[in-house]
Amino acid sequence: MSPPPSGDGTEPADELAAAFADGPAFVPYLVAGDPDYESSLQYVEALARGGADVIELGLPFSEPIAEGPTIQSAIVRSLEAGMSPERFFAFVEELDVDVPLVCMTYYNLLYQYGAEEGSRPFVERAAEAGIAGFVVPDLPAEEAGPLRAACDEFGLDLIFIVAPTTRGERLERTRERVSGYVYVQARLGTTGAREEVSDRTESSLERIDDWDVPKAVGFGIKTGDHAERIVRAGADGVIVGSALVDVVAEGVEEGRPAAETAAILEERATELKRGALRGASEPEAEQP
Amino acid sequence: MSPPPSGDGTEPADELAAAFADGPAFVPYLVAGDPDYESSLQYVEALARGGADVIELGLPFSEPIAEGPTIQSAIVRSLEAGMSPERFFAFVEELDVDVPLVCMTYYNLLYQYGAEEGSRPFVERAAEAGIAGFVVPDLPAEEAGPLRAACDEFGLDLIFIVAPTTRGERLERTRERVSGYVYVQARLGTTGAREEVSDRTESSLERIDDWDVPKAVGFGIKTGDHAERIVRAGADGVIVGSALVDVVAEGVEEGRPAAETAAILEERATELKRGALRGASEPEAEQP
Amino acid sequence: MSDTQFGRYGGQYVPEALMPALEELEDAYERYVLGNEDGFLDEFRERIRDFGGRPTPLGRADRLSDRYGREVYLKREDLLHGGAHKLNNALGQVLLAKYMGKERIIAETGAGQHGTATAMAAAHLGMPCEIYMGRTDVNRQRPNVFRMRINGAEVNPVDIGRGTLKEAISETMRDWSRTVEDSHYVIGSVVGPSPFPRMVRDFQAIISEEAREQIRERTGGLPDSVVACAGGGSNTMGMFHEFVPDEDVSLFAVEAGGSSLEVDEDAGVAPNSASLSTGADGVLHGARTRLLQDSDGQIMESHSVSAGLDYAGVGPELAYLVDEGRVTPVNVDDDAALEAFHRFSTSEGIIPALETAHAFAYLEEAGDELGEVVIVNVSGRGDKDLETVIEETDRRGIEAAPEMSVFDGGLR
Amino acid sequence: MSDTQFGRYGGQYVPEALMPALEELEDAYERYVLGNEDGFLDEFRERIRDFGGRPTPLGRADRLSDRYGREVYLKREDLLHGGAHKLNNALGQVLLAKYMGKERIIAETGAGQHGTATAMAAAHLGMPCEIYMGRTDVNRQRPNVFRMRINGAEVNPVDIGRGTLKEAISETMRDWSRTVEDSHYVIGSVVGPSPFPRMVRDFQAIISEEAREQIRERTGGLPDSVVACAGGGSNTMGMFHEFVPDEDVSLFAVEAGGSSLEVDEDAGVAPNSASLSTGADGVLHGARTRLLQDSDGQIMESHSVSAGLDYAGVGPELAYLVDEGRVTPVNVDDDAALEAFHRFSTSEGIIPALETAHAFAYLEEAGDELGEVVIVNVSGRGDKDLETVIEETDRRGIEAAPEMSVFDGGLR
Ligand SMILES: Cc1ncc(COP(=O)(O)O)c(C=O)c1O
Ligand SMILES: Cc1ncc(COP(=O)(O)O)c(C=O)c1O
Repeated sequence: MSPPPSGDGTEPADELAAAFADGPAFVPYLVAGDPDYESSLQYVEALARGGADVIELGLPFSEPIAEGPTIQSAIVRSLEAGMSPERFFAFVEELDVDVPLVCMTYYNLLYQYGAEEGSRPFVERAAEAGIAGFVVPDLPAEEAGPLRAACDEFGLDLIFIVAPTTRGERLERTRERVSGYVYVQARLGTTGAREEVSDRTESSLERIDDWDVPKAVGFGIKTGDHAERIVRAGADGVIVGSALVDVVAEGVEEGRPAAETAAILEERATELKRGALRGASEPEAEQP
Repeated sequence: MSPPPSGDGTEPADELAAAFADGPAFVPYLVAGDPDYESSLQYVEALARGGADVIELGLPFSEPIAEGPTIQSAIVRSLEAGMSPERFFAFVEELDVDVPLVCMTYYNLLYQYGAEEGSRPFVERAAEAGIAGFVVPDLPAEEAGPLRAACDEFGLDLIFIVAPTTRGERLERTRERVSGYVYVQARLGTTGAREEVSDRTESSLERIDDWDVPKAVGFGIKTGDHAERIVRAGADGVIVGSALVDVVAEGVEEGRPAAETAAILEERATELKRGALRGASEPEAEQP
Repeated sequence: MSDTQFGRYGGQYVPEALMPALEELEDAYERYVLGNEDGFLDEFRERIRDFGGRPTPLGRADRLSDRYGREVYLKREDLLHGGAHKLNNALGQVLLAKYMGKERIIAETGAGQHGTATAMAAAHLGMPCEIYMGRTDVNRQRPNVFRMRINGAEVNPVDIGRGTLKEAISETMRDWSRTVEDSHYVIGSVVGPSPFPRMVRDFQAIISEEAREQIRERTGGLPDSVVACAGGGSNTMGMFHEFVPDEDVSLFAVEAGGSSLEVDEDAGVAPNSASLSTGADGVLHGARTRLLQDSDGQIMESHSVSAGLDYAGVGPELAYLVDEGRVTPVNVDDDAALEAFHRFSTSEGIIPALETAHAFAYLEEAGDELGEVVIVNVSGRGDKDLETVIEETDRRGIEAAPEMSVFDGGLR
Repeated sequence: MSDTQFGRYGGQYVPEALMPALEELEDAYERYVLGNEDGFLDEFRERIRDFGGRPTPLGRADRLSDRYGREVYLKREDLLHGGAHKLNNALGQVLLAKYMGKERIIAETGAGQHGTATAMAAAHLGMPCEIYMGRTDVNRQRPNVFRMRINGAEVNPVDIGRGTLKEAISETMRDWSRTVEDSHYVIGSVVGPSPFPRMVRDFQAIISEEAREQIRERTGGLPDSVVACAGGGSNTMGMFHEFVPDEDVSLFAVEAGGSSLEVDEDAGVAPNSASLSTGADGVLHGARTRLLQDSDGQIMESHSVSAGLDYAGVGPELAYLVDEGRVTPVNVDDDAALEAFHRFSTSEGIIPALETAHAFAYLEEAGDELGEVVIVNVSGRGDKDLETVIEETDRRGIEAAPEMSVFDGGLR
């Protein structure tokens, strides 16, 4: 087994590193199977067409303690439509997209999968399906030993979240274990689109300034303008979830054909990606 | 002041003694002012016509703890029609009857009457109105000192109740203070007409066999047959309340003219009086 | 018969049929309660500890102490099993009835606290039990009706009059007149014919026995004043009794001022239950005491937002101590009691019974007479009063009361 | 990090944002609770005595002892202020939050007992407080909602999922993720991420500290068995903790068997809450423990007639003690619990919480394994459950339940 890839850049898995290589990455998130398997396939593909560099795919868990109301509802829709780990892998295999896919789910689903105890069977199957890495919001670095080992075994990345409250030793522990990219949580709280970008983003980015993994910022990003400011603040990528899930929810509420919702998602993705690019291309206004 | 008349026959007040003198006495009870002042006058007069030897007139008190539901309702009717101690005396004065009247009420009304403290003013006024005596169900012999004194002062009788539970010393204490007649409570409980005459009547009468005051039995007597059996058991009189109050209540319920109710009361009184007389005239079947 | 009286109050004004039962009870009281015959008192003390939860604590009310600039201590009868001081008496009497060989327990109840306590004591000791309760009280104290039924007691609603405590007592006396040979009437306060007022006081006096010890441990001395609400006066006498000889300790009995101290003679209604403050001498329910009555002597319908204080009479010993100047009667109105209920709940984390809230309302109104160290008797907890408080608070627009919009479709 | 675990259970499976708060809490727990820094523990013991009413008694259940031919003793946590064991923990944590300089208290609640206890502790200590409660529970535990509001706490109904405890915990964690810097999350049982399970157990262990002393005073020895109901397991661990080293004392954790031990995988519903008896290893609400889950790892909707047991998980230490063979998990169904509720109420004069009724139902089912001397933890009183019990009793035709026809126009 190779030594674990880390925040210092030792052997990051290729796929995700590549996605961040040429300028700021746009990392959209949707719940797989929301509101149903078929529509969801179209939606994810629309994000890819809209310029996604990485896509985070939520595998729904019944107790999503890190999610705000928007994603909670999406999870309920997906579960009610029959999403399960098995179907998730089928979904990933059926997807016709060219960008790396990250599976975002809670630890119990990884843990329960397969006959064998622990998360290894899940990782093995995910690797086979073509998943590039994981985000597990209820798995802090301290508890991640077994999963980190399984990811290493199968060549997958394990992304950790750095919160506004993460400091000191905990920052170091995360740095040692992270790979692919680090998910910088822009504010305290749960996921959900906001009107304003948080002040705490910059100071969070500063604290991990010297990490070698790309830094993607999420939690509350809604518009191209947000994306622009986040990138200007130093992010290597922007993660956008609830703002896109909102489009799916609207589609459900208004009974829109899936193709139409897919078109809106593509458009929204394009705008967000453009915002991110603007943040990188123009010189910063108040640059010292 | 003369010494108190007692169960041993020392100086009973004349009126009541006389009423029991010629054979068994019939002692009906009604609540004065039930259901209204005018009707009630007619009803009491009807009882006299029907053969009453003494009439017990209830002066209604708001907390009649010794009464069953029949008389409680009569008390409510009378109070709602405006009965009060003052009106009660007017009522007594207005009554056109030739038999002695006994006032049956609770101690607080006696106690509160008039400017002076204690029961003396009430007794004075009652004497003036022509009342012959009192029954006060919540005043046992132990608490009756002041009232006994006032009755002696104004020449009124004070009737006490002997219950099935009254024995020993308590019996003696009552015997010392009673005058007019002794009210023998036929059974435990509150007032109210019953279908059966209680077995306990005989044993109660036996216990006071040697008392010199007349023994009138009450509580639950309803028919001429009851009256007959009570007298046969050794009573000098029968007290009938609820069975007559029931007639008044029926009249109210069915909207009968007062005269009609009065006629029924007279008839019922006649029957009861006849029953009592039968009990005295014929020899007892199982006489030893 | 001066041992049935307190000064000119007290006595035995009951139907003849009950007199022998009172003699029997007097005898049993002397032998078992005063004389500890057959170890009665030991068993009582053990059961009130292990079943009842005695001793109850004396705790400092930190935030009220700050508010009033005095040391306010709370005697926590709300922590007694059943949720009020009532069990001290109910357990004592049911146990006594057992020693006397009685086979059935009857009792009246107003707020339902005494009925609940009696039902619990009767279940605990395996005695059948029937409770009389005015229809109005049945409907305004539902949780307590549930509790009595669940403890296996019969609950007999009384439809007479306004259907509150006064009517329930009268009706229980009627039952007792019928069943006196094998039933014991567990009267719920320091009222009724002798020996009830003395006996109930003795069972409740455990409150002040403990509190007097506890305050000495806490402060090294006696309190300047002791405050308790007064309906019939059993928590009051229980809280006062051991302090009566301590002449420097002021005793305040807080009555329910209801909506007004004026009476409506014509309607026969006193919109309060302040018999010590506004009543006159009379005889009710077996005793001579202070009563709310009209000039004829008819008993008035009393009123209080708190069912447990809603009574036209008061214990004869309390009337006597007021006449003697030893106890100061005061009163607070319904609104003040509701405000105190909320103030106390939010600032101390203890929800008092509405009865008890009257005692706290007095703290707000009182001045220097309370002195520096005050003990308030928390006679019971307010669980039974929640619906009433919410409705009345809303109706009257009481300040500082919480909103109740969390339920689907509002409150009901 | 083995000190966050009990065998393979426990741990800290929470969002990164909360990890620093858990570290801070761990530090505070060690200093104040374990180390009595600044006299924390002294203040806690004093307040749980004077405000909470400790010690609670250990009493003999005379009629149950006869019924079962064993000595049955009752540890009376129902007499603790608030009406359940919950205050031991709530007061401890709110006080700790104060020592830590936190300014706001949040908590979840199922039956409402923990919410009530937390609201009371927060009011007592002057801390603002918000409680999350599933919508279903809000509607089936109304009196407790009233009590929380009256103590000044905000109550936030949670509309997600079936709206019970599981959803309320998730939602409180979400609040905490947002407010972690100045809020303390007072978790209500021995569940959640480390150090909560240990810390809550330590606050609750006062139950067994007292009970162990008390039973020795009463019987001169230790009991043969100790019985407690288990939802999250806080009354359970509190009652067991000091007996764990006493190997001759059998420990029985009684879970809610609901309507059946079979699960409906398709509907995602387990009609019970018996995670120790029927659950499997997994991770929920911050800890690895035994869970009701489907084969994918989705958490099931649990069920119990008793809201306080209606939870899909259980404390990790309890799961560990079961694996080790030290604690025996058993379960009883809804009907048995309701029957035990009525049996216990009418025969002992104590109305137990529906949660507690499960422990008594086990006495009825158990055989010789209980031995001669049994202590049952009366974890709470049933006032909060009256409406539920009456409805469910009626619906199921439970025998020996009292009739409720005393109200005008029937029950509602
Ligand atoms: C809690 C509480 N306090 C006080 C009272 C008033 O009764 P007493 O004055 O006899 O203590 C009651 C009566 O029900 C009560 O429940
Ligand atoms: C009275 C009572 N007992 C038991 C429980 C179950 O919780 P735990 O298992 O944590 O003691 C609850 C929970 O609300 C409760 O209120």
